[in-house]
Amino acid sequence: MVNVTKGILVECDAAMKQLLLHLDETHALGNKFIVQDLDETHLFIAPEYLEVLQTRIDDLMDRISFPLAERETD
Amino acid sequence: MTSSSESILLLVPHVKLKKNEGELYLMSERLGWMVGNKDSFNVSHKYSDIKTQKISPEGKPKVQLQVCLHDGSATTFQFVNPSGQAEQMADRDKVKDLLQLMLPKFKRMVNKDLEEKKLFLSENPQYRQLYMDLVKSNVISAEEFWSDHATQFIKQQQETKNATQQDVGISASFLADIKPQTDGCNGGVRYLLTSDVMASIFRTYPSVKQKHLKCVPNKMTEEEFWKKFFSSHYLHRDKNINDTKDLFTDCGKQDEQVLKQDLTTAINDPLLDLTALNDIEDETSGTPSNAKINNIAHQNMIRRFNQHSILVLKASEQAAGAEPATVEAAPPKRMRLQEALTYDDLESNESNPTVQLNLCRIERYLNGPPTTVPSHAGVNKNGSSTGQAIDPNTFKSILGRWMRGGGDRYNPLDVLSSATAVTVLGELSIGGSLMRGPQPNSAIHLTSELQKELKELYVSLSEILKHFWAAFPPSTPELVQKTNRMIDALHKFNQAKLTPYEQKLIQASTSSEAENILRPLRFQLQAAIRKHSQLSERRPLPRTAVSSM
Amino acid sequence: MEDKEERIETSLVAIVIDATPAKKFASQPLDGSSMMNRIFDSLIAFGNAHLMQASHNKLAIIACNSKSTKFLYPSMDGNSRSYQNRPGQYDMFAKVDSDVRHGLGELILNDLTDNDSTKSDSLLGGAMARALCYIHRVQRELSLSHQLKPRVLVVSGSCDSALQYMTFMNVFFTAQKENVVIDCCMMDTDSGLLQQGCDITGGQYLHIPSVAGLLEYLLWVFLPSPSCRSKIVLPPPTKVDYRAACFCHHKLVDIGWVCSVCLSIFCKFSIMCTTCNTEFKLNRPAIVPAKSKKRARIE
Amino acid sequence: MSVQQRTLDCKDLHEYLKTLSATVLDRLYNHPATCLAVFRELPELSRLYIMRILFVDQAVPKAIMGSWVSPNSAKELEDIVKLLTELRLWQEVEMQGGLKGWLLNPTFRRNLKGALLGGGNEWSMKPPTDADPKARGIAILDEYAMGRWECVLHFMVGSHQHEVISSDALQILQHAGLMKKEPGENQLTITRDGFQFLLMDTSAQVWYFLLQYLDTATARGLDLIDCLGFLFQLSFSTLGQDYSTDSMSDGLQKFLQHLREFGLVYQRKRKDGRFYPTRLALDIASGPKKSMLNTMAATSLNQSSGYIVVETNYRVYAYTDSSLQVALIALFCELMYRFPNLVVGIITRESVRQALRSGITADQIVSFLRQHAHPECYKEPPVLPSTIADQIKLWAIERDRFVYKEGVLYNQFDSQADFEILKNYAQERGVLVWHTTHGRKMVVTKEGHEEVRKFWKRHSRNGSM
Repeated sequence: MVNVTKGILVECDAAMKQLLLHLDETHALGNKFIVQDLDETHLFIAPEYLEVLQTRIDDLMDRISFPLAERETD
Repeated sequence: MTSSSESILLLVPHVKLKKNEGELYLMSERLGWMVGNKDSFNVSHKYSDIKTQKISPEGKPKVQLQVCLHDGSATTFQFVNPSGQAEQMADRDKVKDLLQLMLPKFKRMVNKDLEEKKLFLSENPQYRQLYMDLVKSNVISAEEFWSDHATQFIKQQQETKNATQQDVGISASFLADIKPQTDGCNGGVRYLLTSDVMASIFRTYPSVKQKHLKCVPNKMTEEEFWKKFFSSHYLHRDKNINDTKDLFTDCGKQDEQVLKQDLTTAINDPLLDLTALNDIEDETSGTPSNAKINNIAHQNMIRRFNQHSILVLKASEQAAGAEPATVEAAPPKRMRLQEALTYDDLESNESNPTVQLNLCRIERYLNGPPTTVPSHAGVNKNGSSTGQAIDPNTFKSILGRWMRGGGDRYNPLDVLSSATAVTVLGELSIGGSLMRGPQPNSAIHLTSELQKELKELYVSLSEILKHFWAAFPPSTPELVQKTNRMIDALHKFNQAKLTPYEQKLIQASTSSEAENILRPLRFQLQAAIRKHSQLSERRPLPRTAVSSM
Repeated sequence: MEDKEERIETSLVAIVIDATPAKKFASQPLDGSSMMNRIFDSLIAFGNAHLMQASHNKLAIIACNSKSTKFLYPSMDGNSRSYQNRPGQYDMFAKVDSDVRHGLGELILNDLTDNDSTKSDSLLGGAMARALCYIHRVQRELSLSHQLKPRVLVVSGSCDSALQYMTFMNVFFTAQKENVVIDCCMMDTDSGLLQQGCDITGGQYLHIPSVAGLLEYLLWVFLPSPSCRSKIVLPPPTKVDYRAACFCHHKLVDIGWVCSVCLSIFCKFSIMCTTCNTEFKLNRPAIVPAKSKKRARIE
Repeated sequence: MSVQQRTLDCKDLHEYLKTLSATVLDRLYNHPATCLAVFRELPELSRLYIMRILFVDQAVPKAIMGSWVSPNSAKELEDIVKLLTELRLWQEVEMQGGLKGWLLNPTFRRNLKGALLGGGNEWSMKPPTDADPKARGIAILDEYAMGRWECVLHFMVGSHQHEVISSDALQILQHAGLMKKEPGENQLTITRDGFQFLLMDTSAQVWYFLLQYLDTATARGLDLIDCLGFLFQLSFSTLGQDYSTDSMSDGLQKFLQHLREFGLVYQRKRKDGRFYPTRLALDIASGPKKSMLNTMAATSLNQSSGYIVVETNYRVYAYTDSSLQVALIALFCELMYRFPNLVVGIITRESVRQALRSGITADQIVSFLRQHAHPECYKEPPVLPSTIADQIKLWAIERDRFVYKEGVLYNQFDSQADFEILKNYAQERGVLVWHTTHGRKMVVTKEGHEEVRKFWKRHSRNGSM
């Protein structure tokens, strides 16, 4: 019988996919969230983890970007 | 074809070549094959032309030997000795062995020249292209190409010939290179002296060479001599001369004399003082200049340096063709001093006197050429004469009406009626009266490789023509000979290269276009041939070259 | 990544009308009115057609005859006369129409006093120079967000005047330096100088066979902007005769002698340059005099 | 939740005309103003073609017209042909002798030639016979126009100093999707499109706004053709010249009142019998494309035309005191200091990301900064330092490294055939998001899932039976 699962299809470039796989193995978001690894640039993940994943990615982006305009005030 | 006067190394009867039987001769430089009753060789190959030789495999009934030449062609000889296959095999093997002996000898000489040519061709592509065009299509023969066309190649040849070969000096570290080998048993160290090392020692220390000649055969063995040499002071830096017991001390003395003698005669450079043996005090170093420490080691060291520099100067003089030693000392000295003192960029450049320009008739510049008064001024295109002056007030009325916007009868829309617009449209579209003449971007579209080929044709034709016209006026017989050769080359060029290219052009575009593309080429060709035919009529030439186009 | 900030292209056409042959054209009737009417109407229509192409296009019309040059549009005399436009015509075009009619008429009328006006040369050089000055002024005043693409269209019927050779050349080379394209539409006669001008500045030279269809010729060849002309097929460039004239006989020479000091051109060799009086010292006997003697007899 | 942001599609004049039906277009070409406006929007080559056959009253064979263009720009010729046919400016006609040719649309030709030389239809707007006793200067017109327009923008931004705008304007804002009424409160809140609308330049905003208005025009009982014709005439009117209203139909009168409210037209009193077109009206015809730079050329219209100076250290100096401009700047910068006539802000990654999150695209920010650049910056181009423009775009790209799409995964199909059937079905329905044949997996959108499931049930029931 055909197996049907609800979730979020994530399309990204290969580098980012590896990152997601890494996060998945190390249970960084609590536990495994990737339901199915579809192909080079697509992943199928559980819906409930989307917010957590997005914030995680955002602060990753923050970490790797340095504040360009130095502000003397604060 | 020279007959078989050369020394015959090997003669093999019963050798078949392409169905007819004859003898195979192997001479000192050539291999020839001749049918019995003839006196000159039907086929002859220089060993230098032969690249390789092949023999038919064992199992084959026919016993054959194939000779392949450098330009790719090959001839096969079949050995048909009536006394049976074993004999045939023996004949063939004899020939094969002899060839194997002869080929490498010629090979080295041949391919050096061939290599050079290939290298030259690969270096400059335009010559390779020229070679391909002219020689491959055998418009002119290969030697001719190398002899006169490849001028640059010939220049290169001369350059390498007359440049004196600079002999390679000895590497300074030749002594250090002698590797000590431990013979493993009693810890003694053995030096292996090769003949090269000995040669270089002799070159650096000529006096040691004489010493060696004197004492090696009779007084002491080779090995002893070298042992002494290596242990002697002579070799080492300090080289104190007065150590009597050392075999090589007198070598040192000899060097001394040579040095003194050189100082006086060989080097006459006023600025160079090779006799001073103490350091040139460096003002800044602060050492008290007057306290002379005659430190022997320093002086020795400086003496060696001076000696070394003398050797270098002598060597450079020899290389520079040994200008006559008898030049009088004065001018070079003044000249050298002059050279050391003046710097030309500090010269003050005096400005040359300027001439005051005064022009008297300025308006000549300002006026342009008087325009040719239009001959047809009287009547313009549509017939009505322009000259007839219109009286002022009708002109004023016409103008007034126009200024008021043309009045009521005038309909603004008929500034341009549709009919005139259509006629103008006809004139200005393709093929219209105004559109004739060379369209800027309608050049004949040749495909790129056709264009490339056209360029090559131009290059090769101009090359031949250059040599043809260079031989003008053909005063000497050689020149006449050359012009004939060139004319033949031109004809062959025309058949071999021009006509096929024209066919290709005709397919690519219309024949008329092909015709006017090739017109300049044809024109040059015709000019040369016409000139040549005029010459040949005026002076009957030995060779009756029928110049047919 | 960063897209180029493109600026609006504003094209400016300065039409220079040579009014001296007006009398000549007025005397030839055409469709109920004279050829002159047709020419002037066509020019006005062409000016408006250019303005019609884009909202920010600019136009300047300058007329000249043998006595003076005058700015017809934008009219410099300031009095904004009231214009009534024909039914359905756009106001701006109506204004251009009335200004040009009025200005041109005045220009021709006030020089009618001496009737041999067609003899002296028309001040075309001066009019072109004024056009270049106007272009320069507009270029300076234009805001930075616009990029001006100026060109000059010379419409003339009279032949060249030798006296204005130097002014023409100055105008052509200034235009080339300011990269202003000079086009030329010639009626009746050909003009060597204007041919050279179009060739130097890369413009289009056209000698039209008949005046009746002037507007269609203008719309066809001179309306497209220089950048667009590369895309369309236009009449082929005319062969320009750049030969120089010798100073002594004012004759066009292919090969001549040039004085090395003052660069004046001579058709025959002479040992002294008549312009700057320098003698030419030749070390070998001059073989040329013999030949020139023979030719001198023939002339 | 889907993070795909839909950019505001503001159509330019030609795209809008293409949406109109053929009959409407033909009737539109009765107004010389419309013909002129449409003609000016055409690319240069097509304008040249039209001018060449403007005076030729008969059809011109295609072959000849094809030969006018040099061979290497043949592709442009095809574009011209497509454009002119779509706009019904010319139509293909069979000439005698079997040749195919193009014939210019007669009404278009008559009116365009009429506009050039006169003799076409009348322009309906006529200056009044008597001069206006209280003539209005251009400055007052500008100030009135900007005042009316900015109060609409202020309303969108939610700052309430100016008086409330009319219900019509509200209705259009809602219809255009720029603002939406949350079920809870009564106030309209700005939508994602609203932000993008704010960042567009004035004449593009006006053009977009009017297009939305024209969509609702028929509902208000206005004749679309007359309104459009009137609008185009407005765009060709001369600033500062008053025009009489007596020859206008009452539908147009109503339209005029709405325009007056939006600031395109100035009337001292409703019954004044004359009106003055403002600078906003003049920029209508050129649509969003070129007009974007026009306002900068319109020297002193709104002091917002050139007030921003962006430096390479990401500092933004806005010489303005209008709260609208400050609100706009605040959309993508962090404001640091506020002075009477100067606002200083910094473009930081966070501020830009916050703008991106609210739907504004990087290009819009860059074009807004470039378009409102201070005249001083024009001295040495580039107006906006290229590092800033690139950085903003990099921050934008950084965000969409991931594209999330909700969906349902189907895998472990029994047979390849089943997979194919279901895939094709989903593809027809347009709900197939992604699929891989060899892996026999496919993803369908959440909404599409129900249909696919029902289809699969039906298929497997009769298939298995």
